[in-house]
Amino acid sequence: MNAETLIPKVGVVTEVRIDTPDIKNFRVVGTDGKKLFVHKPGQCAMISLPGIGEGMFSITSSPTNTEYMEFEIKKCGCLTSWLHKIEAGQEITVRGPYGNGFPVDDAFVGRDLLIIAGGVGLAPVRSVINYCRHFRDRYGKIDIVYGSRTKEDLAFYEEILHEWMSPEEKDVHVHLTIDREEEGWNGHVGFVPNYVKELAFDTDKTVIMCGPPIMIKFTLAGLKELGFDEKQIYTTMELRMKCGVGKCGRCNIGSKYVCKDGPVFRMDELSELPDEY
Amino acid sequence: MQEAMKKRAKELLASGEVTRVIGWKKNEFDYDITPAVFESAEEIDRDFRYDDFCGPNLSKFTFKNQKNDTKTLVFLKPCDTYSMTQLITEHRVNRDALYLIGIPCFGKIDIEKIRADGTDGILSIASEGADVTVKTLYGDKTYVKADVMAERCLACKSKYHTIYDELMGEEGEVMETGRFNEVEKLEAMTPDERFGFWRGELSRCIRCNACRNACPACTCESCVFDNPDTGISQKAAADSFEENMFHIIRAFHVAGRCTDCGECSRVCPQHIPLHLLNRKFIRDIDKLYGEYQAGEEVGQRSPLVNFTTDDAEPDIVRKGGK
Amino acid sequence: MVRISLDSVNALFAAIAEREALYIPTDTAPGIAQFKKWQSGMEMTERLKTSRSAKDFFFPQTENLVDFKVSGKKIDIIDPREETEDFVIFGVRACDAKSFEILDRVFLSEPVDTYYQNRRAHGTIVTLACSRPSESCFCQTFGIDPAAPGGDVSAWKREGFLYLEPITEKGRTLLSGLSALLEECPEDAVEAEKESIRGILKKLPLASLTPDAFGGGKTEKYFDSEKWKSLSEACLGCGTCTFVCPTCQCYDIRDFDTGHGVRRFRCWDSCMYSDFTKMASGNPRLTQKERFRQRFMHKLVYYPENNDGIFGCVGCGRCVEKCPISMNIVKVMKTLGEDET
Amino acid sequence: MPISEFKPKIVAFCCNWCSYAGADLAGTNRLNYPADVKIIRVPCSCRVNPIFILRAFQRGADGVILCGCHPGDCHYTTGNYYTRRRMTLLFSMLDYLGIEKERTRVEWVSAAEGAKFAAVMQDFVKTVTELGENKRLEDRRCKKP
Amino acid sequence: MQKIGVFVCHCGTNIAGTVDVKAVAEALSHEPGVVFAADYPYMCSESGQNLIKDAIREHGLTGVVICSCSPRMHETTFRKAAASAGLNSYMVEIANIREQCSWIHKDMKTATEKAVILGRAAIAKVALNTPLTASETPVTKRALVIGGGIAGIQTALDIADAGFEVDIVEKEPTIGGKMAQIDKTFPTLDCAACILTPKMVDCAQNEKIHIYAYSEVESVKGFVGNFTVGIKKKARYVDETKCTGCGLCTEKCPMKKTPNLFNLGLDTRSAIYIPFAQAVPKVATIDADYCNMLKNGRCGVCSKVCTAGAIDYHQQDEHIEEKYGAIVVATGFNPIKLDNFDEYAYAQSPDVVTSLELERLMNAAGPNGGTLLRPSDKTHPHTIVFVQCVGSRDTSGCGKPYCSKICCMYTAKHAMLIRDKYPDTEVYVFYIDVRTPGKNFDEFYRRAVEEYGVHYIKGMVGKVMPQKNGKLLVRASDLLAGEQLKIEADMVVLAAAIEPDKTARSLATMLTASMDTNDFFTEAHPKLRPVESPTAGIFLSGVCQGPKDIPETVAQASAAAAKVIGLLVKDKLKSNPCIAHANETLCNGCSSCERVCPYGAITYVDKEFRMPDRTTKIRRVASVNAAVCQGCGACTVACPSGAMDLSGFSNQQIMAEVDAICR
Repeated sequence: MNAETLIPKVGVVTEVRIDTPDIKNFRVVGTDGKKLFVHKPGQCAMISLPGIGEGMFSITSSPTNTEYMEFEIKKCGCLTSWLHKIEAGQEITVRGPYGNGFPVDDAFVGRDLLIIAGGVGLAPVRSVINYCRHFRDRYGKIDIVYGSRTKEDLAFYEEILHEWMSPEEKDVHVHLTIDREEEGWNGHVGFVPNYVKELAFDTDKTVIMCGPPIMIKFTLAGLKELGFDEKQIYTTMELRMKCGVGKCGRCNIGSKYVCKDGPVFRMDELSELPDEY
Repeated sequence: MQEAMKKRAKELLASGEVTRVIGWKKNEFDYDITPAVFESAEEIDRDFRYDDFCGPNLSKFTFKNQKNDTKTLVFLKPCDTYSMTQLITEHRVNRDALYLIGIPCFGKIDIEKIRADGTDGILSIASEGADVTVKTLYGDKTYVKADVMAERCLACKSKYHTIYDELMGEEGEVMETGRFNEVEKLEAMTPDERFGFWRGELSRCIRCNACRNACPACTCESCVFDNPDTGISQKAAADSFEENMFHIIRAFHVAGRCTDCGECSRVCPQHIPLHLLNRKFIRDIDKLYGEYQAGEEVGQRSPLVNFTTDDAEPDIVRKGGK
Repeated sequence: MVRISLDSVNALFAAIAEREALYIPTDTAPGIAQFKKWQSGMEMTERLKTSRSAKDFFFPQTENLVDFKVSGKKIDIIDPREETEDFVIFGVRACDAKSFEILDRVFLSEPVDTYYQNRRAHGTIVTLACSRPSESCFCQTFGIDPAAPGGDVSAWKREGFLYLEPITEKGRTLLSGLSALLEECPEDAVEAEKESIRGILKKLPLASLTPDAFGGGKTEKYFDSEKWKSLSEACLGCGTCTFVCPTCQCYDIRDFDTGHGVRRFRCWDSCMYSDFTKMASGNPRLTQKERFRQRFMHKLVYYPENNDGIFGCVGCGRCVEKCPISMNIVKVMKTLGEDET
Repeated sequence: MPISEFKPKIVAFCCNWCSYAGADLAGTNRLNYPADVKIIRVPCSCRVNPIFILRAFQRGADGVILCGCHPGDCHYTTGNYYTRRRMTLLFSMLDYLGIEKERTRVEWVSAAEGAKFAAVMQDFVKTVTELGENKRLEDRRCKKP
Repeated sequence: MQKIGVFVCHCGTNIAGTVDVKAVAEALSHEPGVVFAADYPYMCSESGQNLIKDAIREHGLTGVVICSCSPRMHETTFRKAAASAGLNSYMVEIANIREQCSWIHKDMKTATEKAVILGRAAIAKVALNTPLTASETPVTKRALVIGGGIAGIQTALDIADAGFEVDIVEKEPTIGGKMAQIDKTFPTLDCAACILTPKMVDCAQNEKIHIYAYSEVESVKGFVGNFTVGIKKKARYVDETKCTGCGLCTEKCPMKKTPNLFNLGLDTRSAIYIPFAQAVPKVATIDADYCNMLKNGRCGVCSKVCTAGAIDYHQQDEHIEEKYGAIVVATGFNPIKLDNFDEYAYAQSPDVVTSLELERLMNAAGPNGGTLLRPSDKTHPHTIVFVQCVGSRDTSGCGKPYCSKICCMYTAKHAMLIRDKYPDTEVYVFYIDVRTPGKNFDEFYRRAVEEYGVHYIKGMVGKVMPQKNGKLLVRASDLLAGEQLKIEADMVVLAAAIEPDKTARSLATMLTASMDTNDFFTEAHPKLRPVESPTAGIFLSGVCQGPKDIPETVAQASAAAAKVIGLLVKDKLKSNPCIAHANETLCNGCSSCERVCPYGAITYVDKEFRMPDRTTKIRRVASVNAAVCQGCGACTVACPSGAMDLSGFSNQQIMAEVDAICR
């Protein structure tokens, strides 16, 4: 942990990749060309452009990537609009990592994993996916259900196609879906929650979910119908984080602070909290 | 008066003429008054209060608690009626959804004045006629009401109600109570003295926004000081400049619209005489563009969205002609 | 225990000020006392409370965190902090002294806030017992004893003397440097004063207020209470209560472009403000009711839940006195607690 | 800083139709006025928000002058009448707060009054130079380190 | 990130002579967002523009800053250049480093520093510019000409010739204006009526032209291409459609003592009248101030004699509303009132006349049938003194500061005509200067002096004193001879200054067209756009813009017509996109903006909003009519919540400029 938690480090954006019409992927290293810090899958970092402001983003690259960190950022506000305008070589400031991260080294070990994501919600779980693929033997079967509005809105599409769905992958099953029929799409069409139900997974799995609130809500209901228990399901609430250090007073849901106690929560922990998220 | 008001409110509720009543209720201590919505006779019987401590201007409270689909009874003191009229002029409240009852006001007591006198540990306080009796843990005290009345009441501009559907008690009149004396005193000072005075006052500001949030003229959907897109949003006065900026611009934004109800000064936890900023604008407007009282009648045109071709030139300030 | 005649208290101040910065509460406007840096001739206020709490000393309303120099695509980061000087705060009341412990648990927990930590390390707190508590006081509700106000040094005023008792090592160091001015006195010299204070405490109008209905684990009980609506109805959404509160510690981090660099500063924020939790993704506390609830749930439930049952309120009564519409934690406790009895 | 060395920062808001053209005419006629004056073009003097004026002072301006069409000659008919009221009141308020009233000014300069423009600017710069640095409405954060 | 290109123009040595342009380009190249900076001798030249276009394409510029002359000079040029390279033309900002820098500063260091700051401000602004697109509005293919003098007539004829409908509004009962009152014209001495009346008839007969005589413009709403004009047709008490102009009524009317305004009150006419024989429309009008029937209800002679039954004593003013795409102002002039010039005894003696009165006195249709007689005793004058510059070039405040331009020439004309017709009459002309810069003008003047023996005396007339013998004693000084003169004259003719018609001021307000201090309409540019008003769609014709003679007036009238035609041939107009817009989520609906809007461009609509607590609320919010808004920005300051902002001059942009300048 950085000794001065509120003073960031300078990071250099080495590559900006347009991923979808409103999502860009940023590669970041320190000024010395090395990774800024070590993190766990699901942890976040505070990125800022001085004068524009700070924003919390999950680190989408896996800790096993030793060269750089990646952030997958959707354009939705002032800071993200500015970030979308930057080019390679631009310096930004980064502080972190923040949050607990997914329990990839304990609770997930030895388990079959069902990873469900919608839209840019793939960003935090991609870290988990690539971590698990890297240490493939530690985990059981991996199912990934991922959906977006359209084909071009699917984040990391190339990576999914050429790496996750590569025939060499051991027991990794990717289930893609888009909201509406479109030309050039032969895959599944429909919303993620329905697709999950259709796929009728067996319940002996640990579920990792991330996506828009409405998707979480209906998928959760679907999973319960399938017989899943809330204790099997993890999600991340990183959007609620503000200062990152659990002191600014915003991120609490009831008595839990997303910055410190989260952003990764198990569904049963979350459902004990008051309905304020 | 309190009993008559309760009775009338209950009648109107019972008749179905109104479904809500906006008035005041007592809180922890005798002097603690909170604006409240009453929806039943029981609530009125239990909590409704009207006395010399009912300072809060119900116009802003009405604005915040508007309901369009039902009729609300609002009790308005004379100065509250000016604010209400101004709100109606600016289309900020729906007149049709309101039943307004004008009530008399005999001046409100400023508890801070009693506290400033060193009186603490107040157990009870009662205002009867010209006497204010305070019982405290450390002995009892009696004040002449005029000594502990709020400044805005000592300099009351009017006991007249500019708008109402019904009036309780006698109608009063517009008064001349020298409310600009303090402004004139400041004007008579040297610029250095004035600068010193205002630095001293404004440097106490903690930017709690109570003045703005209590102000019946400050009803913006989003204040420029909260909106990051304006480029001047401030959350704290990080520099003395920002103290000046906030108060000057706030006064400017309410200039010609401020009815001089005095809520800003009443609510300021740091006792900054903010009304002296607003009154300066009122004074200047009166002198330069003719007497104007905001909230006097519905549909008035504020002097800042008006002009005459022979208005004074701005250099009147530089030349000290005013 | 040592003492000094109240007539000589200025000499004591002068002696402290010679070594380090000294802050005392003094009258700055009618009815307004504030902590100010002591200068010769400055008198201590007779008022019980300063209008702002003493939290500024450790958690100032605005604080420069970091400066950036931006040129082209390059960013330089500059830590703007200079050496913090030692300082003494004199005349802190028991409630405010207790508030520092509450803030400590936030700012000194991991990750430690070094800005706060620095100031805390350099500050020595001299408390002053409350001879004349106010009707708005309810520190005893939270187990605070204004007769034994704590801090690094505790002080009492009685019959023309100021009595001082060091509590901590810091306190002892402070007093030892002042021994020339102070005379030793028996340890029980202020017992009568303590008794008198405790006697008054019993008579305070809020003496019977208890926090028993609250504490950790009560979220479910109160969160969805119907009463929040009417309690919050008159709330103006201003920040008065939070800014005068000694324990409110929420902050915002903002950037200010000075024209020749960017200054990132931290400033107090208020959970009562409508934009407090506004984010690009939406606002989870949309109405004043939710924001109002957050403030009181935080002090009465969430904070104790995360901090060994300690409440996030010290009963200083400032919000009781300052709220423009007289809505406050006392009313909230009484209203919500009604069901308990 | 000794007065002789002090170069004030002056922001001049000029209405596009009159004063800005007046400034152009001053240029065309090679009428000199101090380089301390920097002009910001606005469509009409009524576009100038008091916030802009305070902002200029915050950022280190020592004087702010607003130039518009002569009353009655506004390109938009009435804009400068509102300017006149707004600025009179604002300047009066600044004076009330003890801020030097000589630091702010409104002048009406037509497109034909190049000479007046130059004269006004010379006079304003002289006045502000005599007053010295703006201290009362500065933002210390914006001071050059 | 923005990619801004900076282009610093040398303007030959105009800029480069005082500003180190290379240093400016260098300094600005380090500003945030700047990716390209260059200097060039003439940015406005073809190759300069190409430099800009190439840079836009090559570097993918998102904004362009040009440090050059005033934007009033070349903003359009550079905007077009940017647009042709695919950059939105509103992504261009100009730093005025010529008029506002190099031309006024001598010291290279100072000027260069200032140029850098001005450049910086422009960069800061352009970084916040947003692409703007002009909205399009249809054009009403009909023009209005206000004023039916020679200017209005010529403009109307030219517009009609191009095939567009055009209406003339004339406040007098007939068109013709001042030219109809003039006897002869200089320098050719043609008869004014002979050349004017055919044009008047053309107007009357042209299908495309409609004349609203005896009418006034009451209101003007709208904007270029879409004006709605309220016209008041004053009651003539004669049905225009029935009246044949036979004139019988004017003969029979008993009220013969009505002052004849066409002859400037030098004689009388009847209460029902046709101003002059060739009036267009040739329709009688009843002067309500003198008509017995209208005043007391007694008489009714005209009604009885009118065989067409055209007399209608109950006629009311008629109010008409018409739509126009363009408006031409041709309101003309009047000689000033001479109240301030007691020294010339104009009020005391009928034999002191103005030049226009002299025109009538000499006109065959005038009071004396064309014979020049003294008004007082109808005798032949033997000595006539002309006084020039009565109220012209007068800086004392009594008259006008400007030169009325036409007096020198018409006085030469008068002198010549008198000397020609009455060789026994001595003519003296007192002048300050004789100004004859027109074609054949000086030759004309020299003929007056040399061939006709007119006595031109450079000097001032001090006083004119009526004598008991009926003569006028003129005291004057001869500046060249340096002596005082006393002349006993029979008549004195004053060349009174001319001033814009009094109705012009209120019209200007309605049209939102600007005027100078003398009430002449201001042109959009004194050299380059002399017939357009700064207000789009308003054009200027004739003396309403400044003093001019007939040939100049006609030239300007045709020029204005050409401009109008150029406008009316367009089907759609692009409007200025730098206009106000309301952010509905911030708008309080308080009406402050509406109240300061000079164009009535703001209206309110009730709009449903989703509230934070997921309920909906209907709120009144402002909405700006993009076609009506002219972009003054008054509303942006009136708005307390900051909901109103102005495209192209947004709050953020102006503050960025302020910041950049103060940095």
